[in-house]
Amino acid sequence: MLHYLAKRILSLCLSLAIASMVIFAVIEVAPGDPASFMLGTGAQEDTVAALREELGLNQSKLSRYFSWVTGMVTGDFGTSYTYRTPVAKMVGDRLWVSLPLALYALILSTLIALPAGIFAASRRGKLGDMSVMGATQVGMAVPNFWFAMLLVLVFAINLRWFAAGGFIGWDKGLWAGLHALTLPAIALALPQAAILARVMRSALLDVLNEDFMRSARAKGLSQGQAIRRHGVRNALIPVLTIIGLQFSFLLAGAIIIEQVFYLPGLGRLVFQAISARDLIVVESVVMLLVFAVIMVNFLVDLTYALVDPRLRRTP
Amino acid sequence: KETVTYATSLEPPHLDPTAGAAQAIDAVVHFNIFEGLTRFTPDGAVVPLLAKSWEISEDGLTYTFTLQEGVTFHDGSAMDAADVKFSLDRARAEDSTNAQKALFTAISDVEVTDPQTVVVTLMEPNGSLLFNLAWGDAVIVAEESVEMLKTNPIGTGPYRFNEWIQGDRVELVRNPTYWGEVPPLSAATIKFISDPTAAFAAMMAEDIDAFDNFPAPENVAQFEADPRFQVLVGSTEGETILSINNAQSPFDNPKVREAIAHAIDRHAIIDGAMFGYGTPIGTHFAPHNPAYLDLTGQSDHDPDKARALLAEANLPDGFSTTLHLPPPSYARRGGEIIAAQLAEVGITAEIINVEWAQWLETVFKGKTYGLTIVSHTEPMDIGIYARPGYYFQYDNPDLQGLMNRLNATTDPEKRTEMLQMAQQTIADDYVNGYLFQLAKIGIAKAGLNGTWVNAPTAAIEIGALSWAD
Amino acid sequence: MSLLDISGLSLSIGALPILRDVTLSIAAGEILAVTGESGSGKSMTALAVMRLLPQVAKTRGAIYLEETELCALSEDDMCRRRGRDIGMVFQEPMTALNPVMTIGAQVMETIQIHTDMTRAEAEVEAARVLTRVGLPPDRFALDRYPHELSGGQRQRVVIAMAIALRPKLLIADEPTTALDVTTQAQILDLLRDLVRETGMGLMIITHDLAVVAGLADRIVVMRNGEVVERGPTMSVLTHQRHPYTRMLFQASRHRVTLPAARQARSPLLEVRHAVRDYPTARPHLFAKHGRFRAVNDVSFTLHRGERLGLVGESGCGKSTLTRAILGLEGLQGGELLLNGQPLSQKRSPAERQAMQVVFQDPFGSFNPRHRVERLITEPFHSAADAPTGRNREDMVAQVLSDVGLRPEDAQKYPHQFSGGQRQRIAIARALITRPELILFDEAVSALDVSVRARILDLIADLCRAYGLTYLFISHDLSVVREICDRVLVMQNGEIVEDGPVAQVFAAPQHSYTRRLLAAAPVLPDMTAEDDTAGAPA
Amino acid sequence: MSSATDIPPNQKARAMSRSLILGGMLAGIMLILALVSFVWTPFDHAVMNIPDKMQPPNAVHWLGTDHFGRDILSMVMVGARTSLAVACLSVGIGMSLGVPLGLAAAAMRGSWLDEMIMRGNDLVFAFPSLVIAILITAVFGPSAANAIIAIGIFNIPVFARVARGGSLSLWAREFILAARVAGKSRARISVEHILPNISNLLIVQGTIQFSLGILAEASLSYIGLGAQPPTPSWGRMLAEAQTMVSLAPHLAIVPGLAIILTVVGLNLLGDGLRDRFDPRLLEGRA
Ligand SMILES: Nc1ncnc2c1ncn2[C@@H]1O[C@H](COP(=O)(O)OP(=O)(O)OP(=O)(O)O)[C@@H](O)[C@H]1O
Ligand SMILES: Nc1ncnc2c1ncn2[C@@H]1O[C@H](COP(=O)(O)OP(=O)(O)OP(=O)(O)O)[C@@H](O)[C@H]1O
Ligand SMILES: [Mg+2]
Ligand SMILES: [Mg+2]
Repeated sequence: MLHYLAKRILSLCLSLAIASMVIFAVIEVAPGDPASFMLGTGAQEDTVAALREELGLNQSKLSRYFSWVTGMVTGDFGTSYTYRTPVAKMVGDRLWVSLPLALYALILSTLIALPAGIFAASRRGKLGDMSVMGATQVGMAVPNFWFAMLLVLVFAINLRWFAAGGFIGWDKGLWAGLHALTLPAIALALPQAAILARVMRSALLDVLNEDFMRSARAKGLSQGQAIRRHGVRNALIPVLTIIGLQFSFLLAGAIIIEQVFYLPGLGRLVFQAISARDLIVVESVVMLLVFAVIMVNFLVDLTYALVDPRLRRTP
Repeated sequence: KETVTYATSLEPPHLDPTAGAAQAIDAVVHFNIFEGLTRFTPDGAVVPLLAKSWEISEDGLTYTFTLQEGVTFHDGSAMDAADVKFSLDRARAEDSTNAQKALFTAISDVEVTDPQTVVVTLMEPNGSLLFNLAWGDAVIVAEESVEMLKTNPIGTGPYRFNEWIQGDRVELVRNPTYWGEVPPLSAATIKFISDPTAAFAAMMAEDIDAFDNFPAPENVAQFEADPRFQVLVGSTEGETILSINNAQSPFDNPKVREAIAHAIDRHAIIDGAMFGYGTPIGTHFAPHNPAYLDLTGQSDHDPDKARALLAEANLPDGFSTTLHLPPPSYARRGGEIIAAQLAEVGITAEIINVEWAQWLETVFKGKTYGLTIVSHTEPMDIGIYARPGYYFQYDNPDLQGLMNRLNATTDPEKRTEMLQMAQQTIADDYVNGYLFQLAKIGIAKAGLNGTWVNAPTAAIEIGALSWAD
Repeated sequence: MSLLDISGLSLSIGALPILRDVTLSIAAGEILAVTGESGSGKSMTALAVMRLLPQVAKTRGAIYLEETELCALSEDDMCRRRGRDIGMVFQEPMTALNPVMTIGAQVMETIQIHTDMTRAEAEVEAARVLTRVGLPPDRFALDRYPHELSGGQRQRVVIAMAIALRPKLLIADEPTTALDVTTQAQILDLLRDLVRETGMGLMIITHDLAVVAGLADRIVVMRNGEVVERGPTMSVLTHQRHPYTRMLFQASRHRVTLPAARQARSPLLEVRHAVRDYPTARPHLFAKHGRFRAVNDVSFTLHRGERLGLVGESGCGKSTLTRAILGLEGLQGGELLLNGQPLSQKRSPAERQAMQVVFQDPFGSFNPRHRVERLITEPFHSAADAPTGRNREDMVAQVLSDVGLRPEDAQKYPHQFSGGQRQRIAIARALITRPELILFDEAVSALDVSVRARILDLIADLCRAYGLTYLFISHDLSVVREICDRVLVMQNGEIVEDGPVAQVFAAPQHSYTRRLLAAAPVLPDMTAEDDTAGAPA
Repeated sequence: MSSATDIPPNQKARAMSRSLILGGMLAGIMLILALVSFVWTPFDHAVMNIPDKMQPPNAVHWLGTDHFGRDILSMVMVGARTSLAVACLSVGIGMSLGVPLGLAAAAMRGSWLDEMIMRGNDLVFAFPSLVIAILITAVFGPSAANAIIAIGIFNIPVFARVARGGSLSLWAREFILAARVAGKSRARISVEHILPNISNLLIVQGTIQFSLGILAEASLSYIGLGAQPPTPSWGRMLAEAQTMVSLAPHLAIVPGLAIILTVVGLNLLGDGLRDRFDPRLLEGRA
């Protein structure tokens, strides 16, 4: 196990190093100068030059790369060009929206998807299966921003159960915070739930064909009991993999939903930073997201061992 | 109700109006947190603010400002003449990062005679100094707090900075020790919603009380029909134009530019892109300004004439060019319509959608473009036509001379005459395609009084707001 | 009144009839063997008793367990009977257990579903049952997972699950097919003892007549979903009234007449001190890989014209050795010589053509997308003098008729053939280059007895026609005995015995060989007219 | 092998052909619309008629007009072209680069090449795809071509993984051993034996990526980074309709339905193909 961990961590560091180079390279070729963006159309050449100097944009690319990377390693993510606040603080603030939103959406999608998948699998080929599968087909096909738009129209504008967007902050209480994140979480969760339900169903169906399910039936378990006691846990590995992937997607991929609901999350931060050419923010946040994805996948790998004793063996 | 939630499209990058592009920062802080020596009224006039009064010398070179008494900054320190000198000197310094440094180039010296009096000396007479000092870039700041202004703005205004949730909102609270009349509302939240759909939803769901300049004109009819809301349509200082790269072939031929002017149907653009909101203009000047000349007839929609002009310019089959479009919907939608209209007379304009940063880089700085659409929102900015290096690359020594004389002129009537001459010149030269004056579409809940109808500057003046009950 | 009574059971899936009017019965304490070729409906009969048939299956007829008509029970009632009154053991011990549950929990589950024992009581009971099947908790803790046990041990757990509540009837569907001979013998002993102890009825399904002979009280022979013969074991074995039964017996006891070896005594293939290691996981990060020695210092010589057999139980390294000889994997030590010339890892086209192989799986040995012609000419790939055009067609036609197929078959796809025909195609592919040496890796293990007999005959015929030299690898002793002159016995990667077939089978020297021979079930000689056959004393 | 939960093959065949037919029909209709648009559309999709803007569906404009008075049916037809082309080409990029990589990794299983390819895959997977797609299109300018590249890049590891996974099990099969005994090189075996046998997997994955590509294009276009005007695309039509939903719902419903139906169609097609190509059926025995 220790050996496995060490090896994983080594390859993890290597991945991060390569990722940092790729990100830096892509961002460096982006046309657009943060200094002139900040000063707008009225600015004079010398003012822009002064600002470039102040931002350290005149140093060589290589030295900027190294100071960025060494900064990241020591936890100093640099200072945003446009906001002039430490990137770490900005990210910290945004994380308090994005992380709960991702978790909320993930929990919602899991709560919907797993029972739906199990239900469909145990009614394979029957009406119940077909309706669940039909619903998932539509769920996967609906563009999430379109769905979000619909949610706002119905629940915010017409029924006025929820705010149309924005985030009031956790200091107003847990309930108020969750309430504000409900519509975005639903919009995010729906397509994910559809995918997850399908994965759950097909994983279960694969398991249902296994001999040990027949053994379980031969012991006297009913079909439902057999699925619950023997099927679900064995089907969990592909499901866990997808949940891991989804979590990283939800963390980073919520840009559009954050846009629709004007939530101050990480995704929108990157999006704004890209259009403002706030390079350091883009670099650091993308790097962080990559780090998060790699870590989540790592954790998912570790949880496999909890689910499947065959992977628990120490060499 | 004692508070208000006001929304605006753009989030400021930071909160120091003296060190960054004006618009978004001004919207939040100008008149609320920071104040200048003079200020704009909602109808665009310039009136005293921190300067109680002033005297102008005969030759127009010396301005003596007398300051208000008892003014303190939010940190408790007193505002006096030394702060004024510091602020103006800082803005015009060599290493200044003030986005509108040009406003201060006329100043040769700032002197403190006593704590309540400042004398500003000019290099040459400048008729627009008082106007320039009303800009957000000219607000008075204190030396002690200047380092922190970007994140913790400290000014003299009726509201104090409370909190900034980046990406979402800025919160302001009433300044109990304000030197002037204490405003009615105790606190305000300024929210940033750039997405037009989100803006509509937020307004409809009554998450916000007012929207500064609503980004989706197509929704205005719905607000108008709804008794919960009031719609206040006014004008901004934004001349929306189809900028032409005058130095690039074939646009260096005035006939080609004239042809473009006749190919454009302003009404279709205002209708199609702005859903009717916007005033057609025929030159680079705001229609609400008394000096405005209506020259739209000079460039009316006439495709046949446009084709004839192209033929005269030896381009009977038209030509191809690029059309760079920045993000706002007036540009993106208007651009699509213009491309279609140009296609009708044989000009192929390839649409290139760009982010602002890219627009600044390639169009504004790099000048590698054919056509672009942009709204010039600085007030009274016809002077840009006298800058041959400006991105239109229009170089006309006559106009440059005229503008120099204008700057030295203080007599209002003479100024009007000269401004009209300038308007006529650029319209005759068809420097750019003049489309419309950008409307300001304010939406507010019924009962909210004091919102600005027009926008002589980008400020949202919270102090003027109150609720009817 | 017997324990289980099936009368007039018919079963169809869709329009397809699977079982036709099956009638059979089992008394308490009796062992009934159901036998027949693959696909004859043995498993379906068993599943019908368990009422675990595919949902689309339609049944007619009656199944009585003592007084109860099982077909009339509700699903809930049936659930209460399964595991308590009827237990079932399946073929694959590797997959019949839930991999994520401990063996203790799986045995306890049977107990807890049907009784109201507490956890602790159930645990004691599970431990008792596991001890009974030979897995005492002091050596096989209840919290072990299935993957920590060997195949035979897993099959014991499956049996423990099935007998935990002393069911009246135990159904075992091919319980030993996946196991090697020694393990098979142990499991069969266990089942026999259980029947004797508890007086339950046992229905054992198997296609192996030798297993039947040693175990069952009565036999039922099935074919195409029908019972074609039934009766006490001895009587069925001796009389073989139905032609199908007779055919089955003859196939099982088929004698191949192998032509005398044309011993040239010139070495064709020499294996000298061959060693093959597989790397295993590193014990810790900075340690070297561990290694697993699959082939350990193996040496032997194969002479031209000789037919050499290689036997040993699963996992002893037979296939590994084959792959090394074929040059598919390198050796870590030792060397290989062909005609006295060392064979390098990178084989020349001539060396490749000199050696061909026939694999076990008739379904997996062919690219399903290629026609037979293309498949069997593949060994010409690297040949410089590969025949073309007419010549090639003739050659394909010739080799197809050699293996008993028609020349027209060259244009068909593999899925258009039966398992036995496919194995013929595989042999054709191995023959086409006229190799000096053919390797058969379990070439007949996947085939039915009757098909197997015909393939063995084919090999003998080919020996007669072409004087083949081959290495025949199998875990089935009886096959090696028929088709080889000399045999090598392999255990844990080492050759433990080497000698002429007759000598090794008659007087095994090594204890492992003796164990193998003792465990292999044999079909007793029942028919008067055949006097050569018979078990060694 | 028979088990209590198996559906007999013929029943399964019927169930799958239903999704195959429905999916094929939906996807086919969209394809036909796209192809027909090359020769005929009811109106010129680019011609604006601002006085006639936002008309609901009527006898002249069957699906109504948009905010510039353009005919929506014509735009949807031409938009189908864009959406399908973007999705198709990005799948093409993913396949043409990913499949050789996956085949090579499987052929050299356990070697440094395999390790490198797989680590490279993980790395690409670790990048937040939407963010990077936005970055790419923002950097190189928004256009359909850049959207194709951005979406295509993230298809590469998907196909590499599928190709490698499918190949690995084949490499253990005896017919591959037989080919190796005949002396064929790994590259040749990959092309001759492996590729045809994983083509089913690739086709199934291809339809799935195709439908994901359509959604990705819609998302990119929604934030203005997909196809540029005047080229219509479903995503951009949706984006432009955003603020007008409550005024003229058909502006959002029509392109939204076009996306949903196409994606549902492709997914059904993928499901149907997957069942049809079920490896268990393919191997010849259940
Ligand atoms: N789920 C199923 N659907 C349709 N036909 C099936 C199914 N399962 C089995 N069959 C068919 O039923 C027949 C009998 O199968 P069964 O499994 O009982 O044979 P068997 O005698 O046990 O063979 P084997 O020795 O190979 O296990 C076969 O022809 C088989 O193809
Ligand atoms: N690629 C491999 N890596 C590690 N170990 C292996 C590998 N291939 C085989 N082995 C191990 O080598 C040993 C011999 O395997 P081999 O396949 O030669 O057995 P076999 O005698 O052919 O058995 P069977 O009769 O089941 O085919 C086994 O213990 C197996 O687990
Ligand atoms: Mg069977
Ligand atoms: Mg083997």
